[in-house]
Amino acid sequence: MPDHTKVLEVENLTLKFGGLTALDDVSFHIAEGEILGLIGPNGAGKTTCFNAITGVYRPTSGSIRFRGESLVGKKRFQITQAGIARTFQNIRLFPTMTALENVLVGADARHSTGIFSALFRLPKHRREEAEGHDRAMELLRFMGIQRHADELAANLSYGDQRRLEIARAMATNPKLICLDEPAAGFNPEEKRVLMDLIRKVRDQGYTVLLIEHDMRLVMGVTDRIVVLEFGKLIAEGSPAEIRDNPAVIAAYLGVEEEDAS
Amino acid sequence: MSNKTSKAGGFRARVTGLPKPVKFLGWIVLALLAYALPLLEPPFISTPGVDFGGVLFVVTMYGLVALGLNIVVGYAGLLDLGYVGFYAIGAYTVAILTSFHANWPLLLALPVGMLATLLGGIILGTPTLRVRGDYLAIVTLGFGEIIRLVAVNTEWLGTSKGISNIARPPSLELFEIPHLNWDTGVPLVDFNDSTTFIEFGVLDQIPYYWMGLTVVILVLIADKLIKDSRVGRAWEATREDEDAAELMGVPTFRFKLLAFATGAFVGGLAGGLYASRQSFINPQSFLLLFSILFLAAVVIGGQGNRWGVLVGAVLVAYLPQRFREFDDFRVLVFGLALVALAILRPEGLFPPRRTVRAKQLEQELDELEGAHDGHDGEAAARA
Amino acid sequence: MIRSSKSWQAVAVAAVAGLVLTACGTTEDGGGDASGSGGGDGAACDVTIAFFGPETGPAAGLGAPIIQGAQLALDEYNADAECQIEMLKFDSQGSPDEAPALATEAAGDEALIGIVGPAFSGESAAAGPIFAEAGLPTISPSATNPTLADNGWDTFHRVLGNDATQGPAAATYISDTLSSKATFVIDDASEYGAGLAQEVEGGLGDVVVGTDTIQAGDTDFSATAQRVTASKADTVFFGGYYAEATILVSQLKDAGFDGTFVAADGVKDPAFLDAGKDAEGSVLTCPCIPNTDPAVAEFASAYEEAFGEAAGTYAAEAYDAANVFLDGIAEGIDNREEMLEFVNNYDEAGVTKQVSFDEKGEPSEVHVYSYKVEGGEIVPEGEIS
Amino acid sequence: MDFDFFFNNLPQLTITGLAFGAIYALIALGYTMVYGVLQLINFAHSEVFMYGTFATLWTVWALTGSGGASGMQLVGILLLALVMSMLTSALVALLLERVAYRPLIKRNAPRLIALISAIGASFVLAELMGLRDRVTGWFGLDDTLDRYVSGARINASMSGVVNMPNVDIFGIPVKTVDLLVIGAALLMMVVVDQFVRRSKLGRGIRATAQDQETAALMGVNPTRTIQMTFLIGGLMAGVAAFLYMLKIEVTKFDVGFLLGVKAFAAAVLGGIGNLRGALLGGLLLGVAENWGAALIGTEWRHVVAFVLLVVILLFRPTGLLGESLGKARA
Repeated sequence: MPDHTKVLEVENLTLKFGGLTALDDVSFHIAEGEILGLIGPNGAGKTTCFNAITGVYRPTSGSIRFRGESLVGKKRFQITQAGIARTFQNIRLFPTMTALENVLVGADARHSTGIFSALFRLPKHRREEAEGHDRAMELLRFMGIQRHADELAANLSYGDQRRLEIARAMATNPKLICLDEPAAGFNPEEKRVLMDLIRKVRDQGYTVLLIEHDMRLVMGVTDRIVVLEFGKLIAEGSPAEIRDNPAVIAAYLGVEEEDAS
Repeated sequence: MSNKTSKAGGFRARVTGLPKPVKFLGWIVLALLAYALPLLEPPFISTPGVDFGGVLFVVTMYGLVALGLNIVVGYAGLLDLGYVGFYAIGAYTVAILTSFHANWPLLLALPVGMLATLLGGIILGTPTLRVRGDYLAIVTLGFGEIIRLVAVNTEWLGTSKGISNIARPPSLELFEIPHLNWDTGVPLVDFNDSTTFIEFGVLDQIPYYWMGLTVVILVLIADKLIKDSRVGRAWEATREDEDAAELMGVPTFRFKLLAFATGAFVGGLAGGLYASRQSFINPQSFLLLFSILFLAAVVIGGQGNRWGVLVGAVLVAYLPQRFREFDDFRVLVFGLALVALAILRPEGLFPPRRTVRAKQLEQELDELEGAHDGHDGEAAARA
Repeated sequence: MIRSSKSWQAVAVAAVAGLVLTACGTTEDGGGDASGSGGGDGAACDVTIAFFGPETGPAAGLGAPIIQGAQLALDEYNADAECQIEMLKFDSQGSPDEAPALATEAAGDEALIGIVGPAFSGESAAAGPIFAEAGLPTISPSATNPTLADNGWDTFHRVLGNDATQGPAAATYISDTLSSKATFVIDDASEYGAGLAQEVEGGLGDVVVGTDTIQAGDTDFSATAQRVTASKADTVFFGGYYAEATILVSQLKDAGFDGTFVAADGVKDPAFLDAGKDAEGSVLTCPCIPNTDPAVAEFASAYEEAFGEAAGTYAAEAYDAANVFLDGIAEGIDNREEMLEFVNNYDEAGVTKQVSFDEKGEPSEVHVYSYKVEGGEIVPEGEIS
Repeated sequence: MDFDFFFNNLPQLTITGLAFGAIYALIALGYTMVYGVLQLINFAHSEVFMYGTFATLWTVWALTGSGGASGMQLVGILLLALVMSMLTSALVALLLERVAYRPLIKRNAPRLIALISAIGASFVLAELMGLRDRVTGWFGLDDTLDRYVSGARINASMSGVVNMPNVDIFGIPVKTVDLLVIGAALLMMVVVDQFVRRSKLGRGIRATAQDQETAALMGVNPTRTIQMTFLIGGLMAGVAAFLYMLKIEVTKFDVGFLLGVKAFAAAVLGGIGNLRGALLGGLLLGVAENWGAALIGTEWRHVVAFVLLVVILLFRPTGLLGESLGKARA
């Protein structure tokens, strides 16, 4: 069961692009060890919220604190090194690198080998290289794609690419891992497997923030859910509470129709 | 086409399958052959009408420059059209320190020249690497021109008159090595024509070539060591997807700057060595055209593949000298060759192995998809 | 283990091959004293001279008249010689980058005993040490950087006055003949142009009301022209080549400059007349004898007949330079040592001047003449003294 | 720093700067449009311009004869020269697209190799012009065409054909040719801008620039659109070439190189892919160069231009007016 230290606190987060308000005074938190679902219809601002957390966008106002430290104004790689990793809605692997190398890039976030260590093969380089390699292989095994370690990322199947993205994110050794629609394009069976996997990720001690479209998946796997609509937070609570929330139902009814079209 | 590649792959597999000591020995023999090349003066390969050793030296300089530029363009994916500027900084620092304003020995001036170039790379890179993609091309192009124009118009840098009497490397005259003579059709050892090992004189260019080749080999090894490490991975990741790399904890700006500075460093080294052999430099040696030739060497050979870019450098520096009989038509033929090559081998002559693999797979997929005859639009959109 | 023994075999094979190669024999030959003078009336045979300079590339325009001038001398020699002499071409594209490898090749060719060139000062500086080491005499028809003669290369000669001799003469002309009160000095940042402009500036002193530097290859000189008109100069001196001079003089006239445009031998080329009436009245100084002299007139018409165009810049100098070597060959000289001595002691009338060299390789006497553009022609005025 | 001279002559310096800047702008248009649609630096565009200058020159030479021309006859000759220049440049641009780019685009080649192809094509085009005496010699035409092909590697001039007087505007003497150049360039820019904005083909170009795949799905023929882009760029380079010859009167086989570099810089300065940016960038670059040359000496002119470019890119990383031919940014 999750204890109640807050890993991430988002307070009064507002983000404006020109005249458009993408996020309007959003506040929520993620507790250590939980799986938090972030849901909402298309254009509700879920990915924008993700981008604000990971430093892609700078908030117009409001604060984002990670383990008590403000993230606003930090560079993106610093946020990653601080312990937040993410995947992408549209897969963004390094296509001409092998699966193993992709994961190694993630593991490198924890390393500090520079040009001199590499050039003279100093002990630091050797140690980090071995360590990174072991960790990367372990993650590939965990994701069940170790067979493809030496294959180019571009050559992996769609599902394996999604899994590889998660492995790469985990390799940065984060406290909080943000998954942006990891099940997009999956069939029900694959989704079920993924659900188990996400739980396993949490069981390894990671905290998970999950953006997902598929209600069933979200309801099944999350501990708590935050619902956004038009950049505003409209509901927050356990899956059961959210399921019965009239505002959420109203928001989603419109969307289900749209999705069907 | 696919037959050929698989054959090449088979050959490669056989070579890589050899045990380590054999491979090592193979490399040694290859290196020895390379060192002996100007002594052997093999017909068809040696250059009539121009000194073979001198040409080979220039070839090694192009090789060095190509390796340096490959770090910037091939590994980190930064389009640099002003690389000659770094070459110039290295050459001018050495020229100033050994002849124009001071009397340092070359071996002291050369590292200073390389450091100056490194600094130049950082100073140029810090503001400009924030600018993306093709903007970088024009900014670096401008930088290269600025360096040259400053040299042309500054009294302290010798203006167009240039700087002469630049120090040569220290000699160590150990023994004489005779050349081969092919005049009669059979190779004969010619004791009248010999090279002193290792005298950096005026009339014999071969020791300079040996020096250049040695430096190329050292840089090759360093290149491999750096590429197969966190640094190389960070460069590649940045090239493939800068945003994703940044979000995976790669300080992309820092690594781009590192690539830029490392490339500059190697360029400065080449410039310094070049100035020393030349013993005279003026701004004419640093025209924009050279930046373009350097880039051509990298792209023709297959950017990202250190052996490929070496081959590119050899082609760009050697072919125009070998075929001097084309005279007036040399540039024209070179231009035609560039276009033809671009069309026939768009990935370069020797693309990195993984690009080949990715391409093959793509082709297979296309064949599987069959009927879908990808229209122009789609192709161009991805280009 | 089996593999490694194989690799040892490979080494052994290589070693044996090496031995075989060595055993093939050597090329100890009799040395160079065998050939001697085989041609009739004492002229040397089996020797060559060479042109060293831009045959192709961006500077080819300046190289062509030099090649043709030397070729004309050669053709005239060959017309009544028993042994035909050949002229090699070392195409440096005018670039100092190409010079060392070419010069080394030239140095290695024992039959080559004289070089017309190098054409530019930059390539001269890069190739000079190699020629000096090889004892291969050179006579440049066009390199004007004064410092070239100070390197102590005994093989270096040039057949035209350096900037230090041409500049003062141009200054004298501007102050004495034109009585200029206000002269504006422009140069093209080339070593030739900048060196010349510097000398002219020094010679004129206070009369200089302004200076500016353009870049060779540029075509828009509006700001420079504006400066000239604003300075109210009555004379403009331009140190540079005809390519820029043609455009510059037009833009000066368009901007309202109505004084005299003065330039030096780099502009004394038929192509300068392209500027049409804007070039009218321009004065060109040149250390070359006017074609009112019969020998010069003969050269001019022979050149035009051979190449279908009027002799361009430095064609006559190249003709003179080639003739020095050809005279030596006619006397039976077939090696570099004697040729060098011959060149050092040479003293004959050429078409540009009385050709002889001082101990540094500079022409011993330089007379500078002035020419004026009149009626679409470059007309000689007389010697500047 | 020569402030006295600079401030006393500011109006003239500005006008001459604008005139050369207008030529940059017209050439920049070709770079910017091709870049907008293909994300490709069309390195050989400078040669498209160079062929235009020769078309102008040869037309004028052929029609004026030895006596020169004047009045309406001269105007007619010049108009014909303009048309010839535009046609020639457009033809070269289309040829370039067909030979050097289309095969690459078809094969989905990496972008850098397209740049190499462009560089190669640029060498070939420039050298063909620089060796025209030899090339025509193969066909035995060099004597017949002597006037046009001799001196292939040196300047060719049409000096003295067109003499336009200076006019006084508020007491400042201004060259009419400069006014003509600026006026014509502005007019052409407006025409192209309106064409791209309003015509069906223009919409196709914009759509392709934004999203080639979608545009293709919507029935825009990408090959034709790309051709169209090269065509417009070529036509404008032809106009630029004609105006350049009116102003400078002299051309050479390698005249395109430096102008091309500057024009590309101008395109980037204004925001590459942006038509109005090309105009603004060109004019700004022309004026800045001239001012810089007047203030600190003509030898620093190109340095001023490149420093300005770097400084502006530092503060506005996508150029003054931002990139994108299709306005909206992804």
